[in-house]
Amino acid sequence: MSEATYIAAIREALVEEMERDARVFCIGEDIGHFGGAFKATEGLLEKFGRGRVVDTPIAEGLILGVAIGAAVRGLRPVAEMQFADFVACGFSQLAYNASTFHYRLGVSVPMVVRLPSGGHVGGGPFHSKNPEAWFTHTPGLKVVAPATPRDAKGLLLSAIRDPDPVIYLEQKYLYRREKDELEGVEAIPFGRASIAREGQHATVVTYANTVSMALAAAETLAARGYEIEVIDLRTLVPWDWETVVRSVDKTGRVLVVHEATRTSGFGGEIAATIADLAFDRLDAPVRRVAALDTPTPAEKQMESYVLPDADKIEAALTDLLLY
Amino acid sequence: MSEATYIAAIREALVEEMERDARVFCIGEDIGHFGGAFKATEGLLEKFGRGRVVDTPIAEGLILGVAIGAAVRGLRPVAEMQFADFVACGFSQLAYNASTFHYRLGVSVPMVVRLPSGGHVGGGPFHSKNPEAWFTHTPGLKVVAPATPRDAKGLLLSAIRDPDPVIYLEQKYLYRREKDELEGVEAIPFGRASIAREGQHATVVTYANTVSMALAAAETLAARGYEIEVIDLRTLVPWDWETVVRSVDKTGRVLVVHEATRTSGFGGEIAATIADLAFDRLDAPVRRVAALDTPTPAEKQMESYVLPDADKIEAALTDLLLY
Amino acid sequence: MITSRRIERRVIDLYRQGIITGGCYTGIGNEATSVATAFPLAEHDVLVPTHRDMGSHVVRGHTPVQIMQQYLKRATGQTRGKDSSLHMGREGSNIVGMISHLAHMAPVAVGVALAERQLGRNSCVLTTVGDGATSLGDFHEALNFAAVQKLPVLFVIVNNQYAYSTPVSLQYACDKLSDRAAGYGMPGETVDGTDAVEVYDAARRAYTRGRRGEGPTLIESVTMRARGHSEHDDFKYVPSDLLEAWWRWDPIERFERYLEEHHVMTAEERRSVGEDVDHEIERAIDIARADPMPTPESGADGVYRYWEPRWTVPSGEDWELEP
Amino acid sequence: MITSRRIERRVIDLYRQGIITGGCYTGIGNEATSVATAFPLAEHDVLVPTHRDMGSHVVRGHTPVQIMQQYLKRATGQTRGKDSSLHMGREGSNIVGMISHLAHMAPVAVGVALAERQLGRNSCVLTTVGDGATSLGDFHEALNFAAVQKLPVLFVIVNNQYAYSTPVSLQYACDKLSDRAAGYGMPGETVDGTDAVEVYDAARRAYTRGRRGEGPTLIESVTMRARGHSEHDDFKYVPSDLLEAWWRWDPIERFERYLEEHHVMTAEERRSVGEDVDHEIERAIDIARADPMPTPESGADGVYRYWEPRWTVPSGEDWELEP
Ligand SMILES: Cc1ncc(C[n+]2csc(CCOP(=O)(O)OP(=O)(O)O)c2C)c(N)n1
Ligand SMILES: Cc1ncc(C[n+]2csc(CCOP(=O)(O)OP(=O)(O)O)c2C)c(N)n1
Ligand SMILES: [Mg+2]
Ligand SMILES: [Mg+2]
Repeated sequence: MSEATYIAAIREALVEEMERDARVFCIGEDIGHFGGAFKATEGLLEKFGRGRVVDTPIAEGLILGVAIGAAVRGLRPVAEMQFADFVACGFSQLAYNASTFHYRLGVSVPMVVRLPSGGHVGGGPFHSKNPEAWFTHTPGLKVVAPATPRDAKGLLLSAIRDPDPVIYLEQKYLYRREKDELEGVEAIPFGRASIAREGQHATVVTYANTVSMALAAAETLAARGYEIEVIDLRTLVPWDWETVVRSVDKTGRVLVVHEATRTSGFGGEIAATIADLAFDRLDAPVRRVAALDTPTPAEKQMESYVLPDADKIEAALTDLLLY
Repeated sequence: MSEATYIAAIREALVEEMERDARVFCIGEDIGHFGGAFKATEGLLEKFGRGRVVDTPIAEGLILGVAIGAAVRGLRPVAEMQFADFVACGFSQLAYNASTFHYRLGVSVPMVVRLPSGGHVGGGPFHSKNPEAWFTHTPGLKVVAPATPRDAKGLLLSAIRDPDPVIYLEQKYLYRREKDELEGVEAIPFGRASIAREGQHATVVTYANTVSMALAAAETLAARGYEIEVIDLRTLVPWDWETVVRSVDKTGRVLVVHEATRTSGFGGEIAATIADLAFDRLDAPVRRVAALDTPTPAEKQMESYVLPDADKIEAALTDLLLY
Repeated sequence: MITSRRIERRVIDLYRQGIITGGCYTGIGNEATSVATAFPLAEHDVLVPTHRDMGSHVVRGHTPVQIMQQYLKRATGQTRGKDSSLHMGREGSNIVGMISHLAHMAPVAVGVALAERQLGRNSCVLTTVGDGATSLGDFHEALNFAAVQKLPVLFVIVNNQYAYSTPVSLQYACDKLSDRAAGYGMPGETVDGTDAVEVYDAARRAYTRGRRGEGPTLIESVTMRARGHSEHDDFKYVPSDLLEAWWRWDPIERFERYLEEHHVMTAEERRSVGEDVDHEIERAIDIARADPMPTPESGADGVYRYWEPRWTVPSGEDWELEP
Repeated sequence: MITSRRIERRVIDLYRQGIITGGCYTGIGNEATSVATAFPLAEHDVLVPTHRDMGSHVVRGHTPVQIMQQYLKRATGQTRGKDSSLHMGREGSNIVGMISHLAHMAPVAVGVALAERQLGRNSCVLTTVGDGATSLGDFHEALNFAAVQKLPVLFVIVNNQYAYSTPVSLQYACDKLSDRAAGYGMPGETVDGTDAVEVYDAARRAYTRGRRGEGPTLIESVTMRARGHSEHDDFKYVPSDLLEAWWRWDPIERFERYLEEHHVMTAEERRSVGEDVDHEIERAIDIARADPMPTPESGADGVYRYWEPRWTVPSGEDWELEP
């Protein structure tokens, strides 16, 4: 049995769902013969034909609008943005059209928007976005953010099957970093965090890119005698507050980590919620580690300075443990 | 000396700045002869001519892009969106172009985007948005949200003079509700909250529409012997955390209130920050009152159910005071 | 046409009486276009209308009762008070409900056509925009992609001389808006939008082409917006002689003359039809007014098609961890 | 042209050696258009270029040293490592720096022209997009408004047959992209983009019209992208005979033949110019390589033109309330 990368897992989920359900199709820029900028759709055109792998002109608002139109007619479009950054060009279709359809008219909009997100790849200010907070603040959208190849596959299966519009944040940084055995991966229900590492001294709540960084920090701290629990939320709307509160019951200390910029990021929501729900159980303030409030600089060392990493997580945890 | 409404205060600030500084001009849909959907620019075309009151086709991305172009050439555009909701159509120009210009190239982008925001006016899902969290999460933009006619004028003066792009959230609900004496209103520096009411039992941190609701709730609670401090942040990026922390020093209890939907709203940022910075000074969890996580329904009673109001603030404060 | 006109006359009455609230846009002056473009659609064809298309709603089977339930924001209305006016189109119908953001339904219409083709149905799609909405990029993106994909979409531009207060001279600089068709590689035609027969013929040609696989068509239908943008608007900006001149081209009177001249219907027969229609409308108003209003709480319903209760994050006092 | 070509050849070398990182887009094949459209610009005219416009950057005075400092992400580069490649254009220059989001500079160019007019300068503006970027709504919005306002903007479409992997047949369905001009009410022309003289003449005509107040012009310049989208791209999707055929139309060779035939420059003179250029480029590379890298910390600088330290919200352990 072979292991697969994160991007291969995405492709595998697409293929399986397209084989299983004739309503599923892909739409985006350069996704046909070329297989997409990151090769997520490689070979799909040959396999499924032009009707189900639809190459579009460069127009993100169009792609999203077309996906909405197809979804309300009963198809299950999976739209690819070439980079998450470009979803900003079609923002209104998600923020007002896809997200309100069911609310207004009871019409289901089963679409998925795949967003190659995140930094640590030298992408600079226009190819590094972590846009989750734009969508977590938009009722009517669901938002998922897998951190491992297995979750990438399992969450994409569920996203495609979900009757609501799902924003699927995939991490360019993770595309080819690690491999998982994908055998037996099923659709992963939304709203269930996974405990990536157990511990009793402090809890890290995170998702996507920063999960592996948090695990690395936990590893280092383990050598110093601290057991850190790392919770990978996996889905942000809905998010699994229960698992987090349970963990805080045990640890009394929480660090929230994400790669998106700090101010008004989704970490604020998590931290505010936990600080409220677990007020009596906290031995220290809920802290956050996130990117500095800047665009993402292109030069690698500047980028590292601005983005979170294992060292910064470790430092923040150390502070927290000594509080 | 006459009193002026919130919308008149906006108009007055525009006129004064346009008279003072020939670089200032207005751009938007229906802002010329018609004077704008809400009449903020009434009479300006006649006064300043077509060169400085620029009616555009319906294209929000265009308006914002043109404003950016004019701003980098040294003018000071004030762009009007007909409703805040439609800024979503030009989101990428703000999220990526205006906000990164100075960071990338050291080029100043002195523009203001006026966003008629908010609910309680029966506007339904497409004319009721409180979009601040889209922008507070975008480094490079400043965000202001006046709650009174005086602040509407003073903050618009500063916004126009500011060398950075400023998102100016104005509240439709407040346009014609209350009047202030505008005599002597000067530019209000960003990052300075105003204490709308002093008190020692609990602090409400809020801005825009919900300031008057919080004051009403405070009034009711005063009759029951509780003195509530109401802090009107006035500007969100930057925001005046110091004034809030100082207040918490005194009260030990904080309620964060805004009209935008709750999840991932700017209230999460405020609550998370206060719960961290004031951890030792809090006698109760930092709570939030915000809109339910839904689009804004059109029918009035449904809208009232979904949005915050004085009663809901009072109920949450009561909970908090008894905690 | 007559149903459309008479419903809208009553809508205006009800608006003036404060029984209908919110924006009140009518298609008075536009009936020939709205009705005659929808008339040749087959049952399985799909309508993606805009805010002045009462005519096509009626043609496609929305009854006066349904329309009044919607306008009166009754619990029995299609959007159950969540949205208003012509934002109609429930699941399973061949009408896709619009959002307010102009031109945003154009890409959706293209998506519908794409889906219909994929589903093996040879359906045509009719979608309309105003002269103002042509300025939005979304419209451009939709036309272009429909042409590339040779999809059977009829794009109708209702050029009624104004977009809110903005005359066409500030909206675009070409001679005819159908001049844009060549730039997309599709046929374009400008028709007299007050002449139902001319519009009908043009629309039928477009559908025939579409069904033959020859792709989309652009029709500019020239008419006049006979009233203000919304009923609150006194439309002083429209020169009165222009308006007067226009009334001589009232599409309904023209069509009545046509019917008479061609001996299709006598004045007597028309009177009797008119009476039936009026009767039906009054009945519809009575039914709708007797229908219950939606409950306030229902404002929070239906944001998602699928949502588990445990996914909702608790706020405030009362919550327990599930066992 | 020769400077542009030779710089880019060296950029490719440096990219292959890993000295230049990130996306590596070149304008090889596009020199005639980029140079000849910029050549007739007056000093005070403004250039709003795109990602393959090395040619116009050079014409407008960006030196090889500046270019190499930028590409090598040096502290001395225009964006100081924050952004990369041709995203150049500092304050005070008559070049406006681009963002990656395609077509987003088109409305900005229109805004520049509007500002120049308002400032009483009779400046023309040159802006370019690719065939792919024409599909974005932003381009449409910009053309339309420039025409309405009769602004002296030259819009150049560099039709180089591909947008990333997407051939023009999937991008649009019209014959010539200049066919779109009529739909905006502006003149349009398709020129041979490999013939510098033809391009130059067309551009000059456009500027003359612009200066006379006759408004914008659309030029489609047909050429070929001689390399992959970015240097990592093997462009297998381009049929090899197409590429080979194209090299016979290399704009530089054509122009050299022209110079020779018209006795402007002998082969000998060209060789000597070429040597000077090469020498200058090598010197520039040496200078840039010797220049310091930006400090990591500078990645957080300059997000705003004006920001007070007290506005920054503290995070983590160390903070004190100001007295
Ligand atoms: C994106 C967007 N911007 C602005 C508006 C506000 N608005 C609603 S209708 C309208 C005028 C539309 O004019 P037109 O397209 O000509 O249609 P008409 O009302 O004349 O039929 C405007 C500006 C909107 N709904 N959407
Ligand atoms: C809005 C947006 N979508 C997608 C991209 C990714 N992208 C960068 S260049 C490019 C192709 C551009 O093609 P074209 O406009 O023809 O210019 P060319 O590169 O061929 O000169 C794409 C798709 C982008 N930069 N911006
Ligand atoms: Mg109109
Ligand atoms: Mg190209």
